[in-house]
Amino acid sequence: MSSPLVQVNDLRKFFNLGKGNILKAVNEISFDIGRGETVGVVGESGCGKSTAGRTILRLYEPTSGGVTFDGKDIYKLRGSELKALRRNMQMIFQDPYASLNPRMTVGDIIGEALDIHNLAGSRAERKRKVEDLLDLVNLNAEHALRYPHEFSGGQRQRIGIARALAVSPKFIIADEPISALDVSIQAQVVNLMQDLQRKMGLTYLFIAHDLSMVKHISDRVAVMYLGKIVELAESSELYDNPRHPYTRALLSAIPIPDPKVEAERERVVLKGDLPSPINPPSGCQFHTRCPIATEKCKTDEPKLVDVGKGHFAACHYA
Amino acid sequence: MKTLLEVKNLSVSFDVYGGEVQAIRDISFNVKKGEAVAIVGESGSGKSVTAQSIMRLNPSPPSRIKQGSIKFEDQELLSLTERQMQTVRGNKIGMIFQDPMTSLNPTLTVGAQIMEGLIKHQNVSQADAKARAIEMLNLVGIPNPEARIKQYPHQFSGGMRQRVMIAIALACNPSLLIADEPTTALDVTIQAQIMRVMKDLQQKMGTSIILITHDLGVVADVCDRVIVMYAGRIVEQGTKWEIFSNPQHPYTRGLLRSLPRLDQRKDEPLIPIPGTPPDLIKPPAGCSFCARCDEAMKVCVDNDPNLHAIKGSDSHGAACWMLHPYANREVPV
Amino acid sequence: MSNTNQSNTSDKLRPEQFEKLKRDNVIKDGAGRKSLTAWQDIRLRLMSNKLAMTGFWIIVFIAVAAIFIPLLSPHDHFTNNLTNTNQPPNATHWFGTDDLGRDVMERTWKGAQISLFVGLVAALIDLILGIIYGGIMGYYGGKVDEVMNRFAEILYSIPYLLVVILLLVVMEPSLTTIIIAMSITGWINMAWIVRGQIMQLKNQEYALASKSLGAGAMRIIFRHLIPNAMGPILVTLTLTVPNAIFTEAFLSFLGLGVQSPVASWGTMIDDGVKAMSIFPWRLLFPALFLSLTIFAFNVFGDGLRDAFDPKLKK
Amino acid sequence: ACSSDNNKPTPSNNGGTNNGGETKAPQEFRFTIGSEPPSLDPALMTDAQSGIVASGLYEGLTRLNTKGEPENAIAKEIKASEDGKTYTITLREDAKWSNGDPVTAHDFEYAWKRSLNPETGSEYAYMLFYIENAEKFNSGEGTADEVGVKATGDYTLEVQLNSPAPYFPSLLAHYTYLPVHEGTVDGKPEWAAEANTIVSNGPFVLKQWVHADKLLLEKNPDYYNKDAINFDKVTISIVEDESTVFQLFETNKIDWIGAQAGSVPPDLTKKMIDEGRAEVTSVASVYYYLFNNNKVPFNNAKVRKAFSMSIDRQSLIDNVAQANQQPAYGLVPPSIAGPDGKMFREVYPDTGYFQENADEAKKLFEEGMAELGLTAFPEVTLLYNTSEGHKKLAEAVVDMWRKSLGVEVKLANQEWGTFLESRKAGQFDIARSGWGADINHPINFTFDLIHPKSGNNDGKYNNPKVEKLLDDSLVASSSEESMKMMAEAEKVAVSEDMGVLPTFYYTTVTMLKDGFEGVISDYSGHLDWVHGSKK
Amino acid sequence: MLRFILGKFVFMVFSLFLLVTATFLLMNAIPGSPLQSEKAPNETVQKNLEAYYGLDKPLYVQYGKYMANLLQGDLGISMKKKFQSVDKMIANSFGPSLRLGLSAIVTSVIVGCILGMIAAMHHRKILDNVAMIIAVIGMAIPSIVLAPLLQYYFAFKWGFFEVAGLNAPLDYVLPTIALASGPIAFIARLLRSTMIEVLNADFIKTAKSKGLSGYVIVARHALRNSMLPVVTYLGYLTAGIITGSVVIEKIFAIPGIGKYFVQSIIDRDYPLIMGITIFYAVILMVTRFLADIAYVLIDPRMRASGGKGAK
Ligand SMILES: Nc1ncnc2c1ncn2[C@@H]1O[C@H](COP(=O)(O)OP(=O)(O)OP(=O)(O)O)[C@@H](O)[C@H]1O
Ligand SMILES: Nc1ncnc2c1ncn2[C@@H]1O[C@H](COP(=O)(O)OP(=O)(O)OP(=O)(O)O)[C@@H](O)[C@H]1O
Ligand SMILES: [Mg+2]
Ligand SMILES: [Mg+2]
Repeated sequence: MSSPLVQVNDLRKFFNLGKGNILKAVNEISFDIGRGETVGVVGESGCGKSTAGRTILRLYEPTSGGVTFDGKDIYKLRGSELKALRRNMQMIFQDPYASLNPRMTVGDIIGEALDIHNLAGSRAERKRKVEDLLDLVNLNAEHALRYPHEFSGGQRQRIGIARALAVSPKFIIADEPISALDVSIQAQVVNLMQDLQRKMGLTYLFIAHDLSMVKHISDRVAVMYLGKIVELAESSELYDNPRHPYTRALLSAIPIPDPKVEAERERVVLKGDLPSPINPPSGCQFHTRCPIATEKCKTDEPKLVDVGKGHFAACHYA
Repeated sequence: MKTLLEVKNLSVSFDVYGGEVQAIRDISFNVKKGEAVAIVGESGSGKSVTAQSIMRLNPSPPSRIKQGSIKFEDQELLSLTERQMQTVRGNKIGMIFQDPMTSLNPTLTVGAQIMEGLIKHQNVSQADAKARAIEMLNLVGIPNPEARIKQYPHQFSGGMRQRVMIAIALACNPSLLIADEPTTALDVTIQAQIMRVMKDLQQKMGTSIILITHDLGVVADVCDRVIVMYAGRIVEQGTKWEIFSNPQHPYTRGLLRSLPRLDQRKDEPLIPIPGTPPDLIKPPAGCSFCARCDEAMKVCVDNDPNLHAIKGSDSHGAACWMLHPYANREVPV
Repeated sequence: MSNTNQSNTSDKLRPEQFEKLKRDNVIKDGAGRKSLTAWQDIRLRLMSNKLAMTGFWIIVFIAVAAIFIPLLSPHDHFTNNLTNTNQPPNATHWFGTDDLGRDVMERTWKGAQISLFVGLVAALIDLILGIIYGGIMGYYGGKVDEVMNRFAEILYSIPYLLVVILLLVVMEPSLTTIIIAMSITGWINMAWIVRGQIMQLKNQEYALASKSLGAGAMRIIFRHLIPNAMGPILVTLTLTVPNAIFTEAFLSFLGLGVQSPVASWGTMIDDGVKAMSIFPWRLLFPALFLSLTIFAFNVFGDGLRDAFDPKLKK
Repeated sequence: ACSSDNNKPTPSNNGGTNNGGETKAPQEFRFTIGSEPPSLDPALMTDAQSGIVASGLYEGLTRLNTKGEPENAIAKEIKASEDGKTYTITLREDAKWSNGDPVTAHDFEYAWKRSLNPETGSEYAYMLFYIENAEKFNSGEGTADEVGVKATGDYTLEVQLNSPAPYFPSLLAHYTYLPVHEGTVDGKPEWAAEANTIVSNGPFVLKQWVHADKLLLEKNPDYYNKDAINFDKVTISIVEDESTVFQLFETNKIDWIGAQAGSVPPDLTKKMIDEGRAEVTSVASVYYYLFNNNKVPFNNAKVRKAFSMSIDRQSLIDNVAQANQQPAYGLVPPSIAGPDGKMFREVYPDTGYFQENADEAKKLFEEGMAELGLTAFPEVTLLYNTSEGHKKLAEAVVDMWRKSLGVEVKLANQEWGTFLESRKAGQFDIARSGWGADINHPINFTFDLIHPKSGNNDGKYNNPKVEKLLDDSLVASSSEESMKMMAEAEKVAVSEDMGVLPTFYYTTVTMLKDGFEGVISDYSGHLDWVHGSKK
Repeated sequence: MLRFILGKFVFMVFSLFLLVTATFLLMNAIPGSPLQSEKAPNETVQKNLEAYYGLDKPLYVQYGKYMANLLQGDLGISMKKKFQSVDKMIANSFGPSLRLGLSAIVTSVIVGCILGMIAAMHHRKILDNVAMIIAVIGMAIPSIVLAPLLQYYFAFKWGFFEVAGLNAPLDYVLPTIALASGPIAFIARLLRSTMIEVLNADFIKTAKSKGLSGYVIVARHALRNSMLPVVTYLGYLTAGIITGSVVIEKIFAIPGIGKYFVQSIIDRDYPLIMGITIFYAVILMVTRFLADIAYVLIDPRMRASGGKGAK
């Protein structure tokens, strides 16, 4: 593999909530994404996956740290350079209901990207391109004239994908793109994303909480917990050999569509909720929910270390 | 087991400018006492409309019940007045919605929201209602419920809000709980907690459940029976064993096939069902899955199949022409 | 499972129908449905709203009358006829005459021209200024918002009359002056409405999506946020038109407005109210048409807002 | 009426009057004024509202009777010297302040000097400038001691005038000449702003003053001439809106309506007069238009005359003003007193000054235009201060000019403050104006309006002949001679030059509830209610 | 919360300062002076007066003096209403305006909310139209027409009420109606539109699924959540209404502060103009501050953010 397409170095994104409350949504994360690679990110709601994604895309300004894209520090770009970057990096959003402007027709939503970057010479070309994109995501050309509210959640998400694809980006951050989709469509979309990746050499950062799908699509998977990466490994390695207790809990929570398996399965159901990222627990942040936590975990913060074969984990007992 | 709910030939349409959306078309099913029935199906297949029709919560206009009957505890719900219907809602049938973030009123305390149904239906005093609310929060596994009932929804996490929703739905000890994708918006770890809570409570209280989901994994864990919907129709129903081990409808089979398995290799592509569900403004004359079906026959184009009973089972049925004697075929397993 | 609940029976079927379909590619869904463009859609919904359409036709009627009646009338709005003052409505003067013997009908419609013009232009200016200012405040938030909002707040708390009288000195009384006077603080309300809406909407993912596509602030504000804030904006706007018509009357009264012998509805009402008990027609006609206009603008605006809102789609 | 007032347990003042033991229902008089009196301090009063209230609260040396003639009040005797420049005034000794102190000559001396003191900030101090060295003191150049007023005893006051002023006894009735109570006033400029701090000496005392709302007056039991006073209670409410005032009258909430104190709504005036319910009284005020004498085209006398002659004043009065005003062909209103106990206008009628005549006007207009070398009439604007009444008149006048001269005069109105400033600065072509009298004398109208040095000659009319006549009139040997010169000046200014355009002499329209008597409008149109009574 | 209040307070003082300065300059830029009168005053007298009121001094000296007095809470003495202190004039006239204003606000909130609620609950049905027509008619008849009409018919002709004044509770009826008709319509429409949206929210479905009746749902669940825009509007409306309406006060002869304001400008009564402007601004700021607090009370989510999101 040549030099990584995206490098994330010690990235932090804190939200100042006022009155001295700092929400550490993303806290010192570092990883690379190689060209054509898919890196999956999993973790519970609120652990900072979306924030990380958005900061990497520079939809948010970072608190500290850096992200390079193709060797360029994206936080230093201005004006037209930034606009050019936008064509290279795209996002598919999490919420199919909030990510489409309810006042715009589907055609305009998808066509907007074409307008911004002047990718369509004429109205007819724009229309054709929009229709092609709709086709790409298995929607009908006539849908271009409809409004988002006329679509089911799944259909809406595909519109969002079409919008991201409109500028033919190199790198796409897919923020839980399929969690709102039907299983039958999920497979279509995932296959579609994989096809596109092959055809266009796309690089993905694939955020999800559906571990089975993440595993399927990703080359490597990062597990996040409270703004930090707790485990990062090749996907099969991670699934076969999870080292962090949180990863183990996540894996065991996946429902399996087979009554026989389900009936026999031993589950690790975690107690409690995700702690608040405003005042995260001391030491290992996971110790409040960890089935194997010890006194040490309450005070000492484990580092993300290589436990062999490029498998990183942040646990004293990994 | 006694039948608790019997839905017969129900059709519901929405009148929109473009025409009539035939959201559910002529569906029939029943739910027995203490049973957990799952309704699975694609987005837009009519699951929520079905659920809301039972509660008569579909906004009207634009919705319209075209035909059918919904019998609940031998009472015809469709002929009740709105006022009578209010005594059923929340009291005999509880409901949980998909998005815990928006389904609680942000301006009322959680306690007030649990108590109001109790006060309305069970004629209990404020104090008793409060005690019951605390008890319910305890049951759904919210620690420190005495303090929590005074808090507002925004002070709760998503999983906890969904527990609160469960507490609200079950507060009056209803005989039927309709959960419309209760875990879709939640994390896997929380999802597991919520499903466990629901299962426990169902067993403790003997409540029947209609669980709407598109996650077949959840179904496998929790339910007794599964109803598969497609484009406003029921295409297959049966026990979860029958559905998972012996799916008869090409759609059901497709669904199961399209799921990634943990043991699947990365270069091994998923097998999706091609296409998308039909537009319900103009549903196809024949089998609605026909357009996406690999095994479609000429008959499927113009003729809508009946629910055919599957040999050897009185609970399993599928609406597919392949089960017709003329089709005369081997069922691929 | 035995309940065969679907009506068509298999009796009429023939075995040869159970032959496998051959097809090359998958048929797409949704074919054939006629979709409407955004404007067609809004128009359709608007047109189905009877009240709104009543309002619309009243506005059309008044606009047409304001244009044509002064052209066609045999009277003019300024010639006095001191021997024919305060005549009740009659065959020559359908709306009667005023205290200088002038034709009230002619003056009413001449006044309509002025009032409508002022109302529309002022509303337009408020809309434009309000959207720009409020849009920027709401979108950028933080310090920008702080400073701009403070400025608006301070401007808003300077008594209007003071500003107006100052203007009166600086500028010649005329329609332009009126419109400027009204616009000085008129836009603030609109700006606040817009700001509030934008603040709510700017964190919506569709705005972020547009940003990630490289859209600039203006595009996000005007293509995404403002259209979604259209409901409250329209409601405010429908209020601005009648408000402007009244402010015009008030300003004319202060001497900043249209000059006699031209009258606007406001000045005619002001005049007519005093004679209400004995010459009611002098109040009745301008007040009636003014009220009708305001009524019409309001119901039409409401209808428009409903039509703009896809969520309320029938 | 005797004080049968049960609120006031002052037994010492009971009885001893001609209708002693008889008890009557307390008499109440209620009326409205359009705005709150700005001040009830005689030194600071400037307006009609204050004057109307003050006339009940204070008693000066003289009081004007119903005919506008001065009658002794606190003064027992007023003696003028031979040269008419020294007045010796003897005061009555039974007058008391409302706090019980006697009213003495010192109070008058103190009050006048106080008004003149520049530190008092009295706007009407100039009303006292007839007194020797008064202006000097007021301008800060002289001292109080030099001012020609001195209490030579507790009850004698000696006044030195600059020049003989035969109307001095009338002046003494003006509110600037009212006395104040030194102990109350000294060092307390705010003494007259509240009811409970006012010490007065008039027929009534101020019981209550609810600012912006109403004033409650009660009969003063200590008033020296209380028998002549019939009202026990007077309620003056502040109501601005004319229709409201009218409705209050019609619903029996007030007893009187009139100008300066709420007036009959203009559109109702004609009806009320026709029905005989309203009374019309002439008023010493004139309504006129100023020509800008320095500006084309009104620097031409013929054009000015043409404009004046093309106005049909009677039609204006009948159809627009509608209050039986009198057409004005001169400047001095008919209610102003003239020589020999006659009215000024009786002796010097204005009817011959000029004739309205549209044809003549047209001719003059063309001649004037030719003289000016104009072919087209320039753009001309008539400026008036914002008011419904002025607007109506202006519209009508402009229409008359349009019809008879074929000229289009634009209208412009300005809010009062701005209007005054424009007018004073000469920024107008034609401007509305009105002028009322401070004292009952033609000097008010001649000197002020047409003397080139007058600060009120905003049209800058300037004719040396007029100037000389007016200057001479001030030092004329006799009052008759003086008035003659004034009449002459007026005639020149109007008849020859048409320096200003008179339209009509004001009237006031009043309505009074049945049963009231002695409630009248004085020569200047102000309400005089003090001696009124109710049957 | 304390910091929030403190911050607001600092801003209030700052903007008051700007406002005072701006008003001072604007006021002095207007032609005419408090000493003007139709009769050209004698020159001597004119000079005395200018000296007396300090108007002969340069503007910055006047300004400095005014500010110095203001800091000591002294608004000065009216130049037209001689020796009435401005604070007292404001205090006295605020009473009637406040009472009438509050009555109008309460009326408009109650009636406006009821109409809006009815309309929203029956969206697109007959009652919606009826409620909206009532509301819009209220707005379509301007108060300069409505107030005299009410006065003429209800007080003068039929004698149900007094023509003028505010002496008995009944006297409030007509001016309140005249003052409230516009706000009623506005609130009704505002509430209707937000409530229609709120009624589509998920938590309303939850409430329905509990079996609550339509009215309970609206009253308990929808109303509060729809009130925020109304509260914002009230923040501004209140200041406007309780500081008096020129027209209504004039017609019903109410000794309120609204009348003073116009008169003070026409009179160029500098201290009074300043005093009323400051007063108005303070009231405006206070009502807006109260609206912010009301926000927090209505929407508990605001509590966490200390009212930050409140407009
Ligand atoms: N704009 C913001 N201002 C303040 N806090 C924010 C903001 N955006 C996100 N957060 C907080 O940052 C944390 C991380 O949020 P983020 O959306 O990145 O989580 P996530 O992992 O994407 O969760 P989900 O699975 O629900 O999408 C959360 O606690 C969230 O409340
Ligand atoms: N209010 C409505 N107006 C118009 N059409 C509606 C309305 N509600 C539902 N529909 C239509 O009815 C059909 C069935 O919708 P339903 O919500 O039951 O789907 P679902 O199975 O619950 O899907 P999902 O998994 O996305 O929740 C869809 O085609 C939808 O477009
Ligand atoms: Mg996220
Ligand atoms: Mg659904």
